[in-house]
Amino acid sequence: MDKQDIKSAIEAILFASGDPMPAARIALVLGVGQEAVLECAAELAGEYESSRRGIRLVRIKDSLQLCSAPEHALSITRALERRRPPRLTQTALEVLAIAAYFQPVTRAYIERVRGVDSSYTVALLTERGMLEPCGKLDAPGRPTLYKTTELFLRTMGIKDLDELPPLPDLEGDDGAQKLQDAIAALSSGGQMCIDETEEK
Amino acid sequence: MDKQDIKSAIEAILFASGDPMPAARIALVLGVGQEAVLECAAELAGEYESSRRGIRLVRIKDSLQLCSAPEHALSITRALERRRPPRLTQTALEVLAIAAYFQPVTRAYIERVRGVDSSYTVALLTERGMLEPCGKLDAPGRPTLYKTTELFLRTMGIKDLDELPPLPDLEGDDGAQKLQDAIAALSSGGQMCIDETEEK
Amino acid sequence: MQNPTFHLDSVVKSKGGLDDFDGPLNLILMLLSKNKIEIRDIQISLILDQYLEFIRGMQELDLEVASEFVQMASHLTYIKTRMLLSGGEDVSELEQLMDSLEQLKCKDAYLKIKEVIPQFSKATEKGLMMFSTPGEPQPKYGEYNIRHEPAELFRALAEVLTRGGRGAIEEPLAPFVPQRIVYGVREKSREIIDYLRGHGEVTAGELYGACHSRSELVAAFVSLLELCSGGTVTLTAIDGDYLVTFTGVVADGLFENIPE
Repeated sequence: MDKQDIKSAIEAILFASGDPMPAARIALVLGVGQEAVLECAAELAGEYESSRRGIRLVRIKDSLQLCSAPEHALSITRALERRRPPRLTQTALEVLAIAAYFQPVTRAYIERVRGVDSSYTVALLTERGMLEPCGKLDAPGRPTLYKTTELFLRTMGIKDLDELPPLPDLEGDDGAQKLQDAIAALSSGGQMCIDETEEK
Repeated sequence: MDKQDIKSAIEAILFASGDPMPAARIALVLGVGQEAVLECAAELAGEYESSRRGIRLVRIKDSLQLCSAPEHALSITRALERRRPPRLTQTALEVLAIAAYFQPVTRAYIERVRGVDSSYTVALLTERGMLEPCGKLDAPGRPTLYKTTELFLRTMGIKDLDELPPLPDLEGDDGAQKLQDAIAALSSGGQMCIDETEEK
Repeated sequence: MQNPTFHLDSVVKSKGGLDDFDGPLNLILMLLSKNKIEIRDIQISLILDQYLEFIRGMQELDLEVASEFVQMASHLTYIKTRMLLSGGEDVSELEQLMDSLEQLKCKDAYLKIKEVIPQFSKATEKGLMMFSTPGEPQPKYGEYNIRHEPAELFRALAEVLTRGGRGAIEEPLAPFVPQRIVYGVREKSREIIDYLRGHGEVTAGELYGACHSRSELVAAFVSLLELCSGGTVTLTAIDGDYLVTFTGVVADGLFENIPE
């Protein structure tokens, strides 16, 4: 099976599937290695972009999926008489971000961080396939745990959670070290204030 | 809008649609003439073929549709296969037996022999590729005639219908007894397994 | 020192300025709240060592600073002891502290989340514009791959024959060629009239019982209705069945008026 065959088969399988398909499964079916599939998929994705094609190939974790090119979104929604997918609201983005960085999370945790009721947004995002239940917390009431989905990764344009933008460290240095320093400062009889400890 | 833009948009729209889409509709959405759409679609279809792509663009009257390339059908089936079909039920075996020995048969004929409604089973066996339509009976209502398929032969471990053991004469009241005798004879002939039948 | 009091409220409230501390305890709370260290992980022995050292060397120190450390160390020791000894009961003050810490951590998490929201917003804007395809319909099942013996076909046929299915027994697979099977209402009406000419009457149950297929049954039922409305037969209720009696009247064009 040469590269062109593999690319062609990947395209056909992904088109027929519609949903993300694990590269391992494609590899198994085609009788080639998973690495070869991922490599061909990456080449294919590059070709789609460079030849200004109407479709895109995205990788989500170790799965592959075909999507329409974003620049044709308006034409597609018009042709299919679909509603334009609503932009994610500030609230939705916050809920998603909390779930993304701290998952798995309960609704109560999201509400605690945000300080406001978020049940509607959690339900909405679950319905839109951005969040999904992933078990129950072993705590009174056994609340549902949520995590973000593959669709979320695709929507963010990343293939894995570790590609999320890093959360800023608002203080920017090591707390445990700071505690040590503080104690050391105390031992030597120095004043306690953050400027001083940071200078050390 | 240059040709490449139109092609790209056609690809994106047909991709997102999945179903056939009238060229006129695409033309309207893109603000170009229907002829231009059809011309670009024809070029696109040619490119798919010549570059050995995994998808094909087909024109059905004045509608366009994307589909997977037929040469990848087997890979697609394997990749998307979810479940193994369950074992044939008694009902299914009855219908298959009647069809196998008396084909081509109509659904009504099967029902008459079995004495019960068999429409569901006939439809199911057709869907699973055990029965296939093979024309219409020249009678009022022009009912569909069915025959058994190659898959059925494989399931029975034979290459040709002739290899099925001959059906005893079932006329008269002792038809059932004759069948029992035939079954006993078949059973005493040893286990039926792929190797033995293939030796015959 | 014998009875340390933990002024929780003032500690929590004083978090307004994150970059400044009222004392060591505040610093520790801040660090805990930053998720940098867990209160459970604090090494009490380390603090205790230094605590005892401080007590020993107190005279030489600036008492004001030393007392802050002593306060902090003793509170931590107190908290830790309560945690180790409590076994779950009556830890309201501790719970309150943990709760406050949790709240601080949440507040901090929220601040961080807020920082990345613009990036999320930008990233998803493009992502939301990408659509998937519904995919091509696939058969629900893969190809059948279980082997069957021809004897199973015979067994299935034997089952049909012995089931007592009327169609099978009374008309034992005789016409092994496809034939016209769909029953017409006109045809059935003629059959019924012929029968009634010979027998005069029959119950509806007997008529239905003689039917071999579903389509014949439907034809018989519709025929009875047609013949009844045409005045050819009368129906009389008897014992939960209907007696069909021939009136002898066969109107002109009766069959032509019956829909096929």
